[in-house]
Amino acid sequence: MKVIFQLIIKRIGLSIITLLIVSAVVFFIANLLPGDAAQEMLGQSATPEAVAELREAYGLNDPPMLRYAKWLGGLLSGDAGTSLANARPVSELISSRLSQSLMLAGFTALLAVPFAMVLGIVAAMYSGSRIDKAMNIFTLSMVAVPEFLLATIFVLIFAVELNWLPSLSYIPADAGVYDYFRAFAMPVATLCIVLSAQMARMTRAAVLEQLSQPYVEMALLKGSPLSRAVLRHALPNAVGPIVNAVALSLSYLLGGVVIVEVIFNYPGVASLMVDAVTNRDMPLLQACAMLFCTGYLILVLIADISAIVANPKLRTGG
Amino acid sequence: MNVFKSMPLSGKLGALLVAFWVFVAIFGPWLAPHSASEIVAYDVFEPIGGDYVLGTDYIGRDVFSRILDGTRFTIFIPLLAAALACSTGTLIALFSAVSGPRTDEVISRFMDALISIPSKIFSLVMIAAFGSSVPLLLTITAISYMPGSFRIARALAVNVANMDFVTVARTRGESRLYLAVKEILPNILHPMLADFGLRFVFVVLLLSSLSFLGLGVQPPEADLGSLVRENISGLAEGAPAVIIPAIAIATITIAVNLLIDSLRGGATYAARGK
Amino acid sequence: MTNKRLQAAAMHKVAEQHSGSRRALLKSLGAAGLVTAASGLALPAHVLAQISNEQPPAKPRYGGRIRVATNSMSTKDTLDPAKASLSTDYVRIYMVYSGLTQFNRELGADPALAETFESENQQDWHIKLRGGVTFHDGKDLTPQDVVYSLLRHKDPAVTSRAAPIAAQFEKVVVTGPMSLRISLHAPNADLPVMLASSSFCIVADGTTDFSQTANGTGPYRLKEFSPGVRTVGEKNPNFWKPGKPYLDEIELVGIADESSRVNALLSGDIQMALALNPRSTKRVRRSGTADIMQTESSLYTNLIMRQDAYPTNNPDFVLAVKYMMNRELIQRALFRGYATIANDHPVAPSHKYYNHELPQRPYDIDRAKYHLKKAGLTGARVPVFTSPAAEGSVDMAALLQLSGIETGMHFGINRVPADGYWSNHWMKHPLGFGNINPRVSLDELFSLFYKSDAPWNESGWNNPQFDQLLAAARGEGDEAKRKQMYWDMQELISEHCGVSIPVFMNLIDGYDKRIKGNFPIPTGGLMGYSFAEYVWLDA
Amino acid sequence: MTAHVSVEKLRVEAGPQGQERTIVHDVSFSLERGEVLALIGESGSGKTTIALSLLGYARPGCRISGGAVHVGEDNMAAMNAAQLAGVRGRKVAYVAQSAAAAFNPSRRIMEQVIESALMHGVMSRSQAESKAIELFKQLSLPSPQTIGRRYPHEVSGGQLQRLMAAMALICEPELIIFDEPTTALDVTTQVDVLKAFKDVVKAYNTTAVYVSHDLAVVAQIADQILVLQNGRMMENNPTPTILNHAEHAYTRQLLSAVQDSDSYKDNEPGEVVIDIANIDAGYGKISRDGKPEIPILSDISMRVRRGQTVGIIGESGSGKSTFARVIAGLLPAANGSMLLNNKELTPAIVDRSKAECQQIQMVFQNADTALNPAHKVGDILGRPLTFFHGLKGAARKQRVAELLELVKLPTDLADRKCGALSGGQKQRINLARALAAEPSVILCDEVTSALDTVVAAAILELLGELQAKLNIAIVFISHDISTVKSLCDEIMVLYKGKTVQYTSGKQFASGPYEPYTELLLNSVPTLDPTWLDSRQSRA
Repeated sequence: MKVIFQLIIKRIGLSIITLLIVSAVVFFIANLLPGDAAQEMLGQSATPEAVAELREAYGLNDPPMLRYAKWLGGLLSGDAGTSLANARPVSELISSRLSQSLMLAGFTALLAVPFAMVLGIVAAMYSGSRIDKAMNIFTLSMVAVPEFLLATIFVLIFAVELNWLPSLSYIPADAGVYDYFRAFAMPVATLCIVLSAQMARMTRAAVLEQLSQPYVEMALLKGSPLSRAVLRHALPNAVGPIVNAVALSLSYLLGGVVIVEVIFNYPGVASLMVDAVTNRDMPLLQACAMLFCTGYLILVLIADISAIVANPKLRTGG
Repeated sequence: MNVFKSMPLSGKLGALLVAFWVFVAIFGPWLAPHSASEIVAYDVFEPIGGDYVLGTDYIGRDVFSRILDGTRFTIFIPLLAAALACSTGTLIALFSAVSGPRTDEVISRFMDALISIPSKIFSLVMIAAFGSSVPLLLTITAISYMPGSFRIARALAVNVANMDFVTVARTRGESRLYLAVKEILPNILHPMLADFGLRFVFVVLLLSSLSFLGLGVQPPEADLGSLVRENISGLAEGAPAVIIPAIAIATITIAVNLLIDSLRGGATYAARGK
Repeated sequence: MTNKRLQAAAMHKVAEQHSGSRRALLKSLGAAGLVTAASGLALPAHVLAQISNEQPPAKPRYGGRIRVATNSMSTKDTLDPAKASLSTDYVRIYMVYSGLTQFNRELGADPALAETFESENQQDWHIKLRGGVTFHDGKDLTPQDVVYSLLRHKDPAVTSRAAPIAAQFEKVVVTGPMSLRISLHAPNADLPVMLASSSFCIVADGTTDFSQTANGTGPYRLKEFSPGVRTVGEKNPNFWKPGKPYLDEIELVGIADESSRVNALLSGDIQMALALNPRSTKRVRRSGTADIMQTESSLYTNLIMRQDAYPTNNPDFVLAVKYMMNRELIQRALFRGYATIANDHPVAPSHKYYNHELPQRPYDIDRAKYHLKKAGLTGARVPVFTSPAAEGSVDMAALLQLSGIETGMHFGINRVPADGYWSNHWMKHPLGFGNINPRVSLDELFSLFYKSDAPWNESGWNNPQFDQLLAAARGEGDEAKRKQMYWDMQELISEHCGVSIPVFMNLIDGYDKRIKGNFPIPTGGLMGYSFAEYVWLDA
Repeated sequence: MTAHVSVEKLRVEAGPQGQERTIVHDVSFSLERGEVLALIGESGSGKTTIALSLLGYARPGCRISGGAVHVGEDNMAAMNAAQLAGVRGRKVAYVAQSAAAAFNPSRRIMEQVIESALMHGVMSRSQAESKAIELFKQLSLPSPQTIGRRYPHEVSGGQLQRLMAAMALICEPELIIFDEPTTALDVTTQVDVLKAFKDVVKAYNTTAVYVSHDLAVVAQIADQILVLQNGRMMENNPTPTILNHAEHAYTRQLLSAVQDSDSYKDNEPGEVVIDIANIDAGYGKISRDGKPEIPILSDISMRVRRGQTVGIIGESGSGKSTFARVIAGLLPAANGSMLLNNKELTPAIVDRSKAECQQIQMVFQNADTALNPAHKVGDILGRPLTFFHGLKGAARKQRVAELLELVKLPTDLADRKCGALSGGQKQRINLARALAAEPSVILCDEVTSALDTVVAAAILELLGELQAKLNIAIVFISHDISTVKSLCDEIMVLYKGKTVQYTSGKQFASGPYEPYTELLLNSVPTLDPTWLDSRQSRA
């Protein structure tokens, strides 16, 4: 456990550096954007005077470095700032959306990870066989369809034609299990298909690599059937690379799901960030970027910790 | 040709399909019976086999011509972008692998930072800032997938850097550049080729995602993803204008992967980026 | 054509709804020469004392909950009438607030919170407020609320979208327990119409925080508001229009993706949808459960040729481009007939001041060639900026490019994202597209977009003759002369201004067939965004 | 009495369908119950393939294509997967070459040891665990009660190898296959492990097949020996016959490679090339008194003269390879001094001049990893020529050919990549590359330990010739005491990072020895079959 604790401490330190880099990069590229929050706020009816006044009010006339420093100072004192677009605290805007995003991500992960693992393991067990080839084509076909098309096909079939599911993912206030199922079925299915293929291929590769290890041969020579050799012996040792691939895939579930959020009108953080870009809402944009980066780092950390937990050699610090 | 003969059936199929699409990408614009932007029919979303081979699109343009014209974007942008992403990612990874732990750490953290910025939002910002153009799309997609390439290449390069033959070169007093380019690089080229295939698919998909957000190639030109997107309202009636480009994308990505899988003998590959 | 049939059907439906007493009243008023329907409203103010839309003929059903989708939502969503800038905002504002006046289907203004709206000189307006109106929090409506609501637009800190219009207010003062006076810097007969816009809806005196709450006098009380997610309104039982509204609850959402909006409508997840694509109408009508409502409007997407930049400042170039516009094709292919051909000026044929003697400019490549040659620009390459932000502009540009090739020049299409288009590209390139929402008054339209010093003089057009005509028309009492002046102005724009307007686009809304009580109001989709107080849900 | 194990005309093929090559040709042998057969041969001789076929197993890409493999009643070559799974581990068990790789790193030892017993349902978990503990005791494992709770990486290599024997014995199988079970072990450990194996096999009256390349080891344990070369049987005879009256020339060759020679070297000492004094080295922070946090080497001194070979001997973990890295500058020494040709040599390679780098060349143990598989032989040898001596084009080509001749390889090898070369050829190239630099000292780190006996002998011979011809100094690092004894002018024995004994080769041949040196010398098996039984167990 000491190893994990040390790892976490070290990672937190490095994460701060990474987050700083992200904030600087995002601030830099966002500064390339033409226009600013004042112009976007006033839109088509902007007069130069009004823009100038609003700009002053938003503090947009400060030099970029000063604005960055101010923002950073605020963040360090626990204040993520106020959205320029609607004057609400950024933390409040994000927290309501974050729970939604996490819910979508959670359901997707719950479904996609086991699905992908089963696909990958079966393909690895029968590597080179027809099953393996069929799975290869199947997983490739899954990634080969643009997700907006996939989502639209689902909507047409299950919402418009069959009327089984709602085309929009709204969760009523007094939602029961069934409501959740209905609301999440299609977005989760879409994302599962988008993500599983990659994870399945990685799982296959990782398991296959372990299958060539002498201890698997040993297990077979001890009289273990292939399935047991794979599940009991190879799989625990493939956990490291698998969780890594899973973590990378899942990190997509925070910021990468814009399209699913748009099509199912799901209020998640990805579309919040798109709004932030559109409105030139820098505090919100920065906060979203920080959030995604943190999410990514946490996932990678979880992956590394699971790899350590799964590997007694790393676990005991040997 | 020997390579082709030694391939498994799936590889041959992949190679043939890739060859077909590359042919379309190169000669498509000349083969198109109509101009890609010309409105040829009043009826929209015409089915296959009418006056127009693959029907008409959402404003009555010839779908066949638009596919012939648009394939080159779906082939060449991803091809170049994936090549750029893999080559720069690999080069930076090589540099990182032969540099000291501190430089390596800084580069790795920077790449982590880049990975964590969602590629679609990055594209949105960049296109809003600079306006969409083929070179910019290339740059964006290349930057988006470079850190992933870097991760893989670095993992491979660090492994190779610990091999005895690199140590031998070190004891000879060779420069870092020599170690990176002459000793390590040739040994990670093959797995990076596999990574390249994967990244090609990612770029194809990112491009179609961008077209969904209205950020794709400049109209009236359209890559295959944009064709799917602009005709999506024809999906309900099963219009070939949306189905055929979707099938084209699928066959391209599957073919590239089958080809590359067979080139590396169906071997495994290392972790992937985003 | 199907579209004609549809229009006829729509008109028929509307006629049904407006038969009976209300229709008769309007007719009698019209006969008395007091109502100027579908116009720039220069009507005597006392007419506004009449309440229109009082009793819909069909028996409305009470109760029910609907979900309505507009075409956008973001964190910029607002509850502040002064900040409302997108259709979602307009709908939300009209749901919660009421104005002094409100638009009717004939493009005029009916009195709302104002019981009477009178002026002798069109400069000083006397307003008597309706009695017994209460805000959602129970407070009574007072003239002070109106004064506050109007004058806050002049406060720069409010960053009002209507600030340019509010600049006309010289003074707004309380003149009695239920009356007030608005004094303008100069006469403006269109004030009652202008005040019907959502920006000038009435808020309670002293309200500064609009981030979570909205205290209005409108048909629905705010139940939930999450910017970029949803707005829920629940029936206001104390609404000042007796018997209204009908629904218990309205949930307002934004679905940016049009095909998702259509799918949601067809799958019954939403009951009304704003802004459908003409291409979707076939599907919607075929569904059996939903239908479309078409609103003829003067919304247009125009090509802007800046007069301060080369080569667009060349009059022959401008004419050449105008002849290159294949209007029929645009109307037919891009809008599937849901558009009206325009003649390079912003007045729609349905407008009473529409100059129908001005010959329609044809699609004429030969003449375009002639003018292009005259301008010495044959073979030129000119970039044209388009964006999804200006509806239809991307495809229009593609068609223009084709005509260009025939004519002998190359338009390089530069599509830029909708994001930031209005602040960063609109009017900033020699050749680019704009998109202008319907304006009720021609005076307002011309003053905002075509006068030499207009704030959004898109092409930078400077025509002293036009400016003089505009000023004269505003003060002209004689209807025939005024009409002639507006005719002349249309001709000037069509011949000389650096904008080309190919078509006016019809607004298409989708609705569940159980939705009743809806009719087009030409200021915008979803009944000029004010459907909330009118519609009910049939069993 | 019928044979317990009989193999008849066993044929194994490898490669994809249509391109098979036969890797085992019609091998036949038979064993009585309790007999031990040794399969001996070089790598690629098919010995492991034959052993595995006794389990009905062929590695991926191979298959048993002919013959019969009878164990008791069963023909292993004709069983299906389920039948085989029922027999393996219960009736026939396997002890793999590298226990470190054959134990699953992520599961506790006990789990793995008793797995086959549980799988086959021959006993309950508690029965199996007590049986395992009993076996641990029999195999002289330390703390037999608790060792099963550890993970594989937590016990030493020798212990793992014995644990693996326990794993094989848990079901008391009729036949055990030992596949080079001691090859990866240090000599001192090997003795104990061998002894444990021998005792246990005897105790359970188990039939055993012992695969090895080391005749001396085999002599201790086998009743009969089968000599293999290229998948064919050379000779199959009882052990004493093989040892004393070998029929086949190849067998005699093997025997002679093991024969301990009493020769030693005593070259004329030249001038000192490298002078190392009081070196400390290790990892981690270096404390103020110059000791590293994790010390590997402490206070090592050594002097190498031109034309001389200094041997460094020690077991794994003694720090002998680290010493080579310190001299090469790959691991900078923490303190102490190094002189190269009487000039101060900086500890870290990055601070050394090209000339200094050129003077010291290193040859690594494993030619597979020491040669870049992506490069051609010509480039591997040519690079130091260009780098140090600026040779290019034809001159370089010429010199590469000379180097290849020097290490007795055909010159046309220059155009081939090294992937397809044999182990011996690779090691020669490895050596030639070091010579290409024309160094004054070559550091040879276990250069023969990955090679088969006969090949290793040839390499050593070459090394001697080269030294005589080129008059270079060699530091020869090895765990094989007999090789060092015959090759080196001076010998240093390392134990846990310290010098145990440092003496001339002449003295080393006769003694006296330090106790640890004595132990090392006595642990090397001889061809005398009674040697093992005469040794006292250390454990």
